Order: sequence, then structure tokens, then C-alpha cells
Amino acid sequence: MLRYSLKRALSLVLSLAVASLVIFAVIEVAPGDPASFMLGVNAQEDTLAALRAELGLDVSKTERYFTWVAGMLQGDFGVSYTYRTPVSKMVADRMWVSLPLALYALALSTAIAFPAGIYAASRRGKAGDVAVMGATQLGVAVPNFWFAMMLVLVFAINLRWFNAGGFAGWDKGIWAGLHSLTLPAVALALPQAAILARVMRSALLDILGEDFMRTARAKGLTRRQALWRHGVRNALIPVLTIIGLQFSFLLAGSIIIEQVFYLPGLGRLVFQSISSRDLIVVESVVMLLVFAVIMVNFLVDLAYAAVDPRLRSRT
Amino acid sequence: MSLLRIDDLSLSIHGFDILKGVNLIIEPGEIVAVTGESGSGKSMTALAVMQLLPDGARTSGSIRLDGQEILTLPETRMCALRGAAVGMVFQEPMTALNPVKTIGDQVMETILIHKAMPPDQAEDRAREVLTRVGLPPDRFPLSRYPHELSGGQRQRVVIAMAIALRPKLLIADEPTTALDVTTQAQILDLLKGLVDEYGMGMLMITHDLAVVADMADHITVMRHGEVVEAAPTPQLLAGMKHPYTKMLFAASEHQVTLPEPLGQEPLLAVANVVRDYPLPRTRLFARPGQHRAVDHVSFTLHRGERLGLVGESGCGKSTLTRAILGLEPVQDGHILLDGQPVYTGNRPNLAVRRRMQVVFQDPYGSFNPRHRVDRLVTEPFFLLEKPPTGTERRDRIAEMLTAVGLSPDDAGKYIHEFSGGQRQRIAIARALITRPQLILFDEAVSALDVSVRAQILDLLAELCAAYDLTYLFISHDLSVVRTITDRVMVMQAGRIVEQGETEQVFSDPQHPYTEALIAAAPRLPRRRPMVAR
Amino acid sequence: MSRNLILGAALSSLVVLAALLSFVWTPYDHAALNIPAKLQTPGAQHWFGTDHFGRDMFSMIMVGARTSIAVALLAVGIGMSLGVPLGLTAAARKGSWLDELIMRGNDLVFAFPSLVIAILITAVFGAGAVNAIIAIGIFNIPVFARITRGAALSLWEREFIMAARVAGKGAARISAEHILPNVANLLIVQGTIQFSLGILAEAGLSYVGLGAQPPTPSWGRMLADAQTMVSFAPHLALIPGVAIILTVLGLNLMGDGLRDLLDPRIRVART
Amino acid sequence: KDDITIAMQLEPPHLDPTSAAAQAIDSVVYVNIFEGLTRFMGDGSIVPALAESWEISDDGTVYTFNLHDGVTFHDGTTMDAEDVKFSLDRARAEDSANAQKALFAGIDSVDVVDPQTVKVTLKEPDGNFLFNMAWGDAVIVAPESIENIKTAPVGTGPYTLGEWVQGDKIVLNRNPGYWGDQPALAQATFKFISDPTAAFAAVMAEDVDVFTGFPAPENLPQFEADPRFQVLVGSTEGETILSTNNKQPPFDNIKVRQAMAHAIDRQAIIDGAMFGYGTPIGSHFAPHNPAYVDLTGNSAFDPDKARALLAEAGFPDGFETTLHLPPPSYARRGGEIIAAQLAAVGIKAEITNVEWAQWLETVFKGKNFGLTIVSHTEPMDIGIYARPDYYFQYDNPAFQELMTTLNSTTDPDKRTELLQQAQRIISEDYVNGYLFQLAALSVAKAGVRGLWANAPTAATDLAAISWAE
Ligand SMILES: Nc1ncnc2c1ncn2[C@@H]1O[C@H](COP(=O)(O)OP(=O)(O)OP(=O)(O)O)[C@@H](O)[C@H]1O
Ligand SMILES: Nc1ncnc2c1ncn2[C@@H]1O[C@H](COP(=O)(O)OP(=O)(O)OP(=O)(O)O)[C@@H](O)[C@H]1O
Ligand SMILES: [Mg+2]
Ligand SMILES: [Mg+2]
Ligand code: NI
Repeated sequence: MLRYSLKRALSLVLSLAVASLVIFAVIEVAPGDPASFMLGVNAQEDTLAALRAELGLDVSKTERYFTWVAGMLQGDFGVSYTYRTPVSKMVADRMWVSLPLALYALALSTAIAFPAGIYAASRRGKAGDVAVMGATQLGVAVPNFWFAMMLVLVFAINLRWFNAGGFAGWDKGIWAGLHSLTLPAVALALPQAAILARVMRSALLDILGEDFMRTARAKGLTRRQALWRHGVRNALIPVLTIIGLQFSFLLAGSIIIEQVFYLPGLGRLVFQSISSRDLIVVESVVMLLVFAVIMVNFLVDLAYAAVDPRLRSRT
Repeated sequence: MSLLRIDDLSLSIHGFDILKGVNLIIEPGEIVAVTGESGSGKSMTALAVMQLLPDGARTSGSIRLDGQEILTLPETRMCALRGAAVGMVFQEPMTALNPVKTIGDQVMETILIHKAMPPDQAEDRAREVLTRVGLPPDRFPLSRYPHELSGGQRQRVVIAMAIALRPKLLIADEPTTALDVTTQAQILDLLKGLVDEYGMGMLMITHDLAVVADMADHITVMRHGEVVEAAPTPQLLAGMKHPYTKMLFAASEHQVTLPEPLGQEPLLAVANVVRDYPLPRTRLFARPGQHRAVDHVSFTLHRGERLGLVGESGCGKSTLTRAILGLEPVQDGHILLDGQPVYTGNRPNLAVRRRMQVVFQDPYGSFNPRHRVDRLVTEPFFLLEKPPTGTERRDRIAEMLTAVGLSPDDAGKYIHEFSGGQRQRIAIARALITRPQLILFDEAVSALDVSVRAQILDLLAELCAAYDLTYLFISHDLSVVRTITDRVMVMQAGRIVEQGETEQVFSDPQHPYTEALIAAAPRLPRRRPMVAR
Repeated sequence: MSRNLILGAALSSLVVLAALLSFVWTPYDHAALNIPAKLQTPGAQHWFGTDHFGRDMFSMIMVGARTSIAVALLAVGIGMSLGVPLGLTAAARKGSWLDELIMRGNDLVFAFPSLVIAILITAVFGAGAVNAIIAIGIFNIPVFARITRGAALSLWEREFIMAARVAGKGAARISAEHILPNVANLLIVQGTIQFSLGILAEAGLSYVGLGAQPPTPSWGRMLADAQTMVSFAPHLALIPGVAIILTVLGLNLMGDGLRDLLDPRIRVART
Repeated sequence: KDDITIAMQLEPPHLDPTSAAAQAIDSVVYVNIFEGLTRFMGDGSIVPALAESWEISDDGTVYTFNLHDGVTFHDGTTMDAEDVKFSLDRARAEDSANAQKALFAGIDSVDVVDPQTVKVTLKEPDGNFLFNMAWGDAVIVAPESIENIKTAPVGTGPYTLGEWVQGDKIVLNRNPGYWGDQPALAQATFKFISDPTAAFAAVMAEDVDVFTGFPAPENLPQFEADPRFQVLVGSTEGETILSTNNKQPPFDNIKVRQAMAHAIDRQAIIDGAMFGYGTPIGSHFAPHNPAYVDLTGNSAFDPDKARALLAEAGFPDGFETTLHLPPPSYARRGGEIIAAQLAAVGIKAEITNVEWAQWLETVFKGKNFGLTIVSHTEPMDIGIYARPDYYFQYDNPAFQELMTTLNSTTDPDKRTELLQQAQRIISEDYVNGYLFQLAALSVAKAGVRGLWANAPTAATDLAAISWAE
């Protein structure tokens, strides 16, 4: 396990190093100058130069890269050009929206997908299976932003059960916070649930064909008991992979949903920062996201080991 | 009242008739063996008793367990019977256990699911049965996972699960087919002992007639879903009535006559060959360990000689084959074909490889399913400097297909249009088409039914006469090696422990390992000369 | 042939036909503005109504199908043409540094937040269909590389590959001759899935304004344009939404059907 | 009810109006947190603010401001002449980061006469000086609190910063120590909703009380029909124009520019892009300005004439060019319509959607464009036509001279005449395509009173707002 962890850590560091180079390179070639964006059309050249110097944009790119990386190594992600606040603080604030939203959506999606997938697998080929699979086909096909639009139309504008968007803030209580995250979480979760349910079903069907399921039945377990006791846990391995991927996606990929529901999350921060050329924010946030994804993958690997003892003894 | 009584059992799956009017009776304490070739319906019969048939199965007739009709029993009642009154052991110990649960849990589950006793007692019982099957908890704690056990040990766990509640009937479907001969002998002993001790009835399914003859009180022979013959073992062995039964027994002790080997000119010289595989590192900066799959192997194969290689699974037979073929480098020693190395520098020596060919075990995996037979058979032409083309190529294909007993017209077919035996013929045709000086057979007949195996062995003998073959024949099946080779080598854990004239070695083994191997191999009793023939 | 396949193929070919037909015929000029006739509901004159500039929605949907299909197809093309060779190479050199490099590279691409990178790409190179194709295509590469490698690895264990090696064939030739044809089914099925995901991705990018530029119609942009008008002209959002859903649905059903038809055992990644 | 939630599209990057161009900053802080010597009123007039009164020397170069008594900053420090001097000197300093540095370019010196009096000497007379001092970029700040002004703004206004949840909202609280009348509202929350759909939904769902600068004109009829809401339609200082690169062939040919002007159907653009909101303009001048002349006749919609002019200019089959469109919907939608209208006379304009940063880089700074659409929202900005290096690169010495004369003229009638002359010159030179004056669109709950209908500058004058009983 130690060797394995060390190897993982090494490849993590390497990946992050490469990622930082890629991110920096891509972002620095983007046309647009943060200073002139901030000062607008009537800005004078000397004003711009003064601001550039203030922002630290007047040194060479190589120097900037190393300053940035060195800063990150010490936990300093730099200061936003436009907001003039430390990136780490901005990210921390946004995390309080993005992370709960991602977890909420993930919880919803698993809560829907697991029963649906298990149900469909246990009725393979029967009407229940066909219905669930039809629904998931539809769920996979629906673009989540379109679905979000429809949710707002129905539940916020017509029925007025939920706010059309915005985030109430956790200081108003957990319930208010969750309430304002519900529609976005549903919009994010349903398409994901459809995918997850399909994976769950096909993983279970694979397991159902395994010899040990027959062994279990030969012991006297009913179909249902065999499915729950021996099937589900074995099916978790492919399902965990998908959950890991989905979580990474939810953390960073909900830009459009955050836009539709005007949530102050990470995705929108990146989106805004790209358009205002707040390069340092973009770089640091993308870096953090890459880090998060790699960490999630690592956690998924650990989860595999928890589920599957065969992976535990791999030294 | 019989323990199990199957009357006129018929079974169809999605409209295909699988079983037709099967009858079978098992008395307590009796072992009934069902045998027959692959696909004859042995497993389906067993599954019908368990009522674990695949979807779409329809049954008619009657199965009575202790007088109780099973076919009409509701599923919940059936669940109560499974595991408690009937236990079952399956063929593949590697996959029959849930990989994510400990063996203790899995054995205890049988007990707990039937609420036979409270959990703490169940644990004691699990320990007890595991000890009984030869896995004492001090050496094999209940917290072990299946992957931490060998194949034979896993099969013991499966058996422990099946007998935990002392069922009246134990069904074993090919319980030892996946195991080594020595392990097989141990498991068979264990099963026999359990039957004696608990007074269970046992339905034993196997295609290995030697096992059948050895174990069973009663033998039932099946073919195409029908019982062709059933009788107490001694009777059946003494006088087989049905021609299929006779054919089956004849085939399984089939002997071929090889032509006399040619002169003593050395062809392949293997000297002190060592093949190491790196083990995964245990610590980051430690040197990786080595697994020595082939350990200082030396032998010489003469032109025109048929050499055998036997040994248990994992002893390094296939690894040696790959080294001889020059597919992998060796760490020490050298392999020369006609005085030339098969592997020079970092690449295989194509000029040498041209003169060797190989036939693999799996008739289903040996061919690219997307190519036609002509292309499959001519693949070795790639090695030639001037591969034949046009009519010459066609003639060669036709000649080879005819030689292996197929028709030249088969050249245009795809591989899925052939049976397992036919495929193995095609594999031989492919190996012969470049007229190699040496052919390696790696378990070339192990996956075939006895009757088909007999045909292939005949074919080999014919080809020996026609083409003066020189080959190395690798198998774990001693009886096959005995008839198809002139000389034999016995391999254990990467080493050749004994080699000599085949008959000599088999009749008078020198090395204890050879002795154990031969002793463990089940043998058909020497039958009296068949009067009926 | 399964029901899935028939239904999926029917839906997909309907979309493809509409796209092809749009080259020669549309009921109206899709780009012709007619502001006085804006926001008409579906009717006899305009089957799908008109948009906020009075353009004929039916014509726009037809031409938009062209955009969606072209972008998604080319993105899948990029993914396949780079991913498959990479996967084959990695499998052929299993365990070597090259395999490690390719697989780590794959993981890295997977680790990047795809939408953010797509936005960055368009920020760098400008919005447009070509850059949308590149952005989507890049993230298709690891998908194909990974699935090809996985399938190829198990094929390399098969005895017919061993037979080919005995016949003296090199890794490149074996990959081309034996591995590739045997992973083709898998690639076709995965290709269908990626194609449908490409349609969704194109819609998403166009929705945030990063896909094909006007006047080229695109379903995603039609949705974005319609967004503020759902409350009084819902058909503007419903029609392109349903077009996307049906296309993706059709492709997915076809993918499932093809899988059942070609090889029920193969597994495809679906994320 | 004494609190209000006001939504707008853009969030301020920070809260210092004196070091960024972002209008969103002014929309939150102008006359709420920060005040200047003078200020804009909702009708566009300039009135005294921190300066109670002022005297102007006869030659028009010395302004003596008398400051209000007892004004304190939010941190309790007093506001006096030293602060005024500090603010103005800071804005015009060498290393100043002021986005509108030109406003202060005419100042020669700022002198403290006594704590309540400050004297500003100009290099030459400037009729616009009091107007300039009303801009958000000229508010008075204190040296004590300048360090953290971007995140902790300390001004003299009737509201103080309560809380800022970045990406979401800013809360302002009533300043009990305010020197003027106490405003009606105790608390105001600014919410930032950039997505137009979300904007509509938020108003419809009554999540917000007011939406200023409502981004989706197409939704206004629904609000108008709904008794829960009121819609305010006013005008902004934004002249929306089809900017043309006058130096780039073929646009260096006046015939080509004239042809384009006649190819464009303004009403279709207003109807199609703005759903009817907006006033057609024929020159770069706001229609609500007293000096405005209607010159739309110069460029009436006449495609035939456009084709004829193109042929005359040597482009009978038209030509190809680029059309860069920044994010606002007037540009994106207007651009699609204009591209179609130009196509009708043979001009193929290839649309490129750009973000603001890109627009600034390639179009504004790089001047690498053919056409672009943009709304010039600075008040009274016809002077940009006198800058030959300005991105549309109009270089007309006669016009430049006219502007110099205008700047040194203080007589109102004379100024009007000069301004009208200026409007005519650029209209007849077809410098740019003049489309429409951007409308100021706001939606509010029916009970909200005192909102500015017009937007003479970016501002939300909270002190003027109250709830009806
Ligand atoms: N799930 C199934 N669906 C349809 N047909 C099946 C199924 N399983 C088995 N069969 C068919 O039933 C017949 C009998 O199969 P069975 O497994 O009983 O053979 P067997 O005698 O056990 O052979 P082997 O020695 O290979 O195990 C075969 O023809 C097989 O093709
Ligand atoms: N590529 C490899 N890497 C590491 N170890 C290997 C590799 N191939 C084989 N081995 C190990 O080498 C030993 C010999 O394997 P080999 O396949 O030669 O056995 P075998 O005698 O052919 O067995 P079987 O009868 O099961 O085919 C085994 O312990 C196996 O685990
Ligand atoms: Mg069987
Ligand atoms: Mg082997
Ligand atoms: Ni014979």
C-alpha cells in the first residue's frame, strides 16, 4: 500500500506540474489584457502601464510562471486582478456553494439511480426494466441547461415553489441554503442519474451472470437476497468510477447551470474571470480543479480497495 | 423411498429441447455419476434439481426429493430446500466465490440464511466444516478472502458452504475439472469421505470417465439430452450395451501407434535455460524480486522425435514454449535450432523461427474471427522470403486442408462455422503449411471432448507417418502424452525433474514427483477384452 | 435487429436526411429576416413558427442539424483518429514507458475540466465551429485511447495474436491486421455514443455562445436566443430542445442496438 | 418596509470608482457610498453635492468651492479641503490608475484655502468642468482609508458598505451619521444576475424588487401587463453605433460608408434587437440633449440607393468584411440583423462574437476590424471624433478645430450651435453607422417610488427611492 501511495503521489506531482505548464501556456496566449479590460476605453497609456506594474504583469512570462508556481507551493494562489482579493479566499467562498451543490446533486443522482438501476436489473426484460431504461435514455439525451430552463419555468415562475435562482446563503440556515440549491441540483442530477442508473443496471446484469451468484442461490438465497448481498457490492466498482467522474464534472462542469440559476459558484467564477481576463484566478482555479479531480480519482481508488479486497493486498 | 428420483424429465429453453425424458435415481449414501460429452445436458439436469435453470426454461416430468415434488414447489419453499437439503458444488472454484466477502462470511451465510442457528454458533459451525474440508482456522482464518487461496483451497470452501447444513443430497458439477491431478485426487477423496461420513447422496457430474469409474456407485451416460445408458458401475464397466457408451470409453483410452522415430540427429538444443519474471516491487526502492518460471532447463530434441512435456499447471510449460519460439528473451542459457540461436540480440531470429510452428490449446481463441480460413491458414507464409501466390498458394491450402481431414472448399469459410475439433484441425493445418522442422503442441487436445480428442490424436499419428513430424507435445494429461510421444520430460516448478523413454518413465518413475503425478491420475480400470466387439 | 436499433436508426436517419435535404431545399431561406413576422406560433405557413427575427424555425432546425452533425462527427473523427492509434500503441507496448506516458497523458486530459478548457480554447482562438470541434475533439481522444487500449490488451492475450507473433509479425502489423478489426465493433458503438455526446456538447458550447457563429444556425444558439422568450414564445425553446433530445436519443438507441447486434458483451463508457 | 433588493446584470469587480472603468462600480457606490463636489440628478442636471456652492473667476479658469459643513467619512474622520485636494491630485497623478484621467487633464493646481474652501485652477477655461466633477471617477476619498478602498470603501454618502458576498450580492446600510437628510430605506441589497433568463425569472418570482438595466427587452411587455410590476423606460447616454474602421479600405471611401448607412434599416434593428425600445439617431448625440438635431434623414433606409452608391464607389458586387460583436444583446442581435441587411446590398460581413477583453484588444486597441457594434455610454462624448487615433480612426482637421473651439467656449448658445455643427459634420461624413440611443430599461415592483427612469450616468440613487404606502 505504501509503495502504491508513493507511486500515486509521484504521478500526482508530475501531473500537476504538467498541468500547471499547460494551463499557464494556454491562458497566457489568450488575447486580451486585464489592465485595459479594467480601465476601459478612455484609459490612457500611462495609467495602463501603472496598473500593469501594480498587478505584476510587467515582468516576463517565465518569471510570472515561476512566481505563480512558487506561490502555490506555499499555499498562496495570488491576488485577483479585478477583485483585488486573494484568490484563495474567493475560491473558499465559492466552494461553499459549489461543493454543497455538487454533493447535493450527487446524493440526488445516486438516490435515484441506485434503486432505479437495481430495480431494472432485477426485472431484466420485463415491463419495469423497459420503462426505467426508456426513462434513462431520455434522461441521457436531455441537455441539462434546457432541463434547467424548463424547471425554472415550471417551478419558479409558474408554481413559485422555489426561487428562480440565487443562493440564500448558509447563514440563513441549512434549510434555506438547501432550498435554494434544490432546482440546480435537480437539473444537474437527473441526467447524471440516468447515466448512473444505466451503469448500475449493466454492472448488476454482469454480476448476475457470475458463478458466485449461482453459488449464492444454491445456498438458498432468494433472487432478491442474492442481488442485494452479493450483487450490489460487486457492481459498485464500475459504479464508483462513474460517480468519481461525475463528481469531478459537477465540481467544475456546472458553469452553465450556475449561470442559469445565478449561483455564486466556482464555475461562474472561472467563466467571469476568463471574460475579464483575470488570468491569475483562472490559472489558480483550473489548477485547483485539476488537483481536485486527481484527488477524487485517488479517493475513488481507495474506495475500490474498500469495496474489493483483491485490490487491498496489492502492495 | 429414494433420496432423489427424476422421472421423465424434459426441459426446453426458449423452445429448444435440451433434455428429453431423463430418468435418474439416487439413494442415500450413494454416488451417482452423470457423464457424457460436452453439451449433453449434464449441468442442466443438475440445475433442474436445484431449480436454478436459466430464464425461459420449461420443464415437464417429475423430480422428487425425499418424496417431495420439486418442479411444482413454490420459489420460497425451494429457497428453504437449497443449501439446507441440497447442496451444490460448481466447476470453477476461481469464480464460484464472491470475491468481496470473506470465506467465513460465505460459509456462515448458508447457515444464517436458513436461520439454522444463532450467529455465534454459526461461526463455530463454519470453523468446524472448514476444518473438515481441510482448512483449519488456525491456518486459514475465517477472515481470509477467496483471492488469498489457491484453486484447490477455494474448491474446499465451496464444498464447505455446500455441506455446512449437512444436506441430504450433494450435487457436484465437474468439481475437479479445473484442478491439477494431484489436487483433483485430494478433492475426490474429500467428497467420498463426506458421503460416507454424512450418509449423503451425491450427484456427481463429470466428463472424465476415469473419475467416474473410480468414484461412482452408479453411472448414467447422457447424450444429446437423453440418458443412453444407466447401470451400477461394475456392471456398466463389464458390459456396455449402448454403442455410444462403448465409443466413449474406447475413446478415452484411445491409443495410437506412432511410426518409428528417425535417426538421432539433434535438432533443438536447449541448454541451461532460465526465464525470470520480475515480481512487483514490495518497497519503492527495493530491487524487484524475481519469479523463476523456467529454471535451468536443458534437453535435446532429435530430428523425427516426438517429445512430451508434462507437469502441473503453472510449472512453466508454456513459458518454455514461448522461449523456444523466440517470442521472449531468456535470462540465461541458450536455445539453438539446428545450431542457430532462436533469439539474437534483442530480436527473434526470423530465419530460425521460420522452421518452427505451434498449436495452441484453445480452439476458440486461436483464430482471428474476422478472417477466412485461407487467410488464417496461410498466416505463417509471412515468415517466408517468397511466399507462394496464386495457384501455388491455393494448392498448398487445399493440400493442407485435405491432410487434416477437411475439404479444400472450407478455405472460404469463417472460423465460427467450425466445431472445436475442426478448428483444432485447422490449427494443425496452419502449423504445417510452411513445412516446419519442429512443431510445438501446447495442450493442443486438452480442451476437446474425448471422442474428438481421439480423432485428433489419430490425425497426428497419420501426419507423423506422412510428414515425418518432429514435435514437442505439452500436456498435463498423462494418458495422452503416454501414447503420442517417444520420450517424455517431467517438469516441476520450472525444473525438469525426470526425462526418459516414455514407457520407461511411466512404468518405472524414478523421481518422487513423477510417482505422485502418476499415482494421482485417475485411471480406467483395465477392462476385460471386449467380448462384444 | 432489436427494437432499439430500428427506432434509433429511424430517428437518426431522419435527422441526417433533414440535414442533407437542407442543402438543396428548405421551406424558407433560413437566414432571411422578416422582423414584422417575428415570433409566430407554429402553423400552416411556418410549420415550426418563426423566431424573434421572423426567420422560419423549420428551415433553421434543418440547417442546424447540419451544424450539429458536422461538429459532432468531426469531433468524433479527431478523437478516433488520434485516440485509437494511441490506444493501440499503448496496448502493444504494455507496461513500457510509452504505455505509461500515453495513459498518464490520458488521465491528465481527463483531469482537466472540459467545459472550462473549451471556453479557454475559444477565448484564445475565438468562438467558432472549428474551435468547438477542436475543443470537443480533444476530450474524445482519451475516451477512445482508453477503450481501445482496454480491448486491445485483452486481445493481446488471445492465442491468435500469439499465432501471429509466431508467424513473425511485428506489433504494428498485428495491431493493424488483428487488433483493429476486432475492436472495430466496440469503436463503432462507442463512436455512436461519443457522437451523441458531441451533439450535446456542441449545444452546450453554442448555448454559451462559443459554437458556430451566426448566421449559421445552431440548435444550441437557438436555445440560447429563445431563453428569454420561453415565457411568451415557448415553441422557440421547445423545438430545438426536442430536436436535440430526439437526435441524441436516436443515436443512443442506435448505439445500444448496434452493441446488441455486433457483440452483446462489449462495454462502452458512457459519461 | 424599509429595505429593498435591487438587481443588476454586472457585479462590480471592486468598489473603487476612481480606479476602474466598470460601470457596475458606479451603479452601486455612486452617491450612495461616495459623493463628489457636484453630482448628477436623474434628469441629467448637475447640482451641488459636497460643494455647497462655488464661484467661477471671470476668465473661467479658477473655481473656488465652498464645502459643506460637518461632513464626515464613514470611519468618522471629517471631510475637508485637504481630502478634496488629495482626491483630485491622486486622480491626475503620474501613476494614477484613474480610468477617466482626461477629466482632470485640464486642472493646473488644487489649493486648500481653508478647511471648508478649496480652489481649483484650470490651465484654460473648460465649460465642462462642473460636469466633469460630477463623474463617479471624481468622487472625494480620504487618504486615511485609501489603502483598502477597493474592498472596504469609505465615503461620505448616505450608505455604508454592509456585506459583500462576491459573485452574489452587496448589502448597503443606512449611514446614521450622514450630513444630509436621512434616506427612507434602511438597507439595500444589490444582487447580480447576469443571465437574462435568470433576470426575468428573478423578477417574475419576485426574488428582487427592482431590476435596473434589465437585459431582456423582449420580456418587458409581460411586466407591463402585470399589475405587480412597473416598467420604466428612459434613455441612457449610450449612442449605439455601427463603428466603422475609417482607415481600412474600402471604408476609407465615403461613398462606401454612405452606402452602408442607407443599407441599414434602423427601425428593424430597434424592433428586432430591442423589441421596439430605443430612439433612432442620425449622429453621435443623445436625443434628450437640448442641442440635439435630428439627422436621421441623412441616412434613410434605401437599399437601392445603397447599391447605386456601392457601384459608384467601385463595388458593384459588394465586398467582404468583418463584424465584431461584443457580448451585450444589442450588439449580438443588432449584428445579426445588420449582417443580413448589409448582405441584401451585397456586403458580406462575417460575424465574430468577441468578449469585451478581446474587443478591447483587437478592435479598440489593435484597430484590427472592419465593423463593430458598440454603445458609447459616456455622456457628451462627441469629442472622441476629434481623436484621429480613436479606434474608428476618423481624422478630420476641421472637426478637431471645432472641438477645440467648443472646449474653450462657455456661452451656452454658442456651445449649442457648435455642437449642432459637430453633429452635422460627422453625420454627413457617415463616419459610423448611427443606429439608436440605448434605452434605459428598468423593472420594479409597483410600489417602488423614486427610481431614475433615465440613466445620465451609471448610478442607483438609493436616497431617492422609497416604498409607496
Ligand atoms: N442459458 C442457456 N440458454 C439456452 N441454452 C442453454 C443455456 N445453457 C445451456 N444451454 C444449452 O443446453 C444444452 C446442455 O447444456 P449443459 O450445460 O447441460 O451441458 P453439459 O453436459 O453440462 O456440458 P459441459 O460438459 O460442457 O458442461 C447445451 O446444448 C447448451 O447449449
Ligand atoms: N508474463 C508473465 N509475467 C509474470 N509471470 C508469468 C508470466 N507468464 C507466466 N508467468 C508465471 O510463470 C509460471 C509458469 O507459467 P506457465 O504459463 O508457463 O505455466 P504452464 O505450465 O503453462 O501452466 P498451465 O498448465 O496452467 O498452462 C506461472 O507461475 C506464471 O504465473
Ligand atoms: Mg456442464
Ligand atoms: Mg500453459
Ligand atoms: Ni482410433
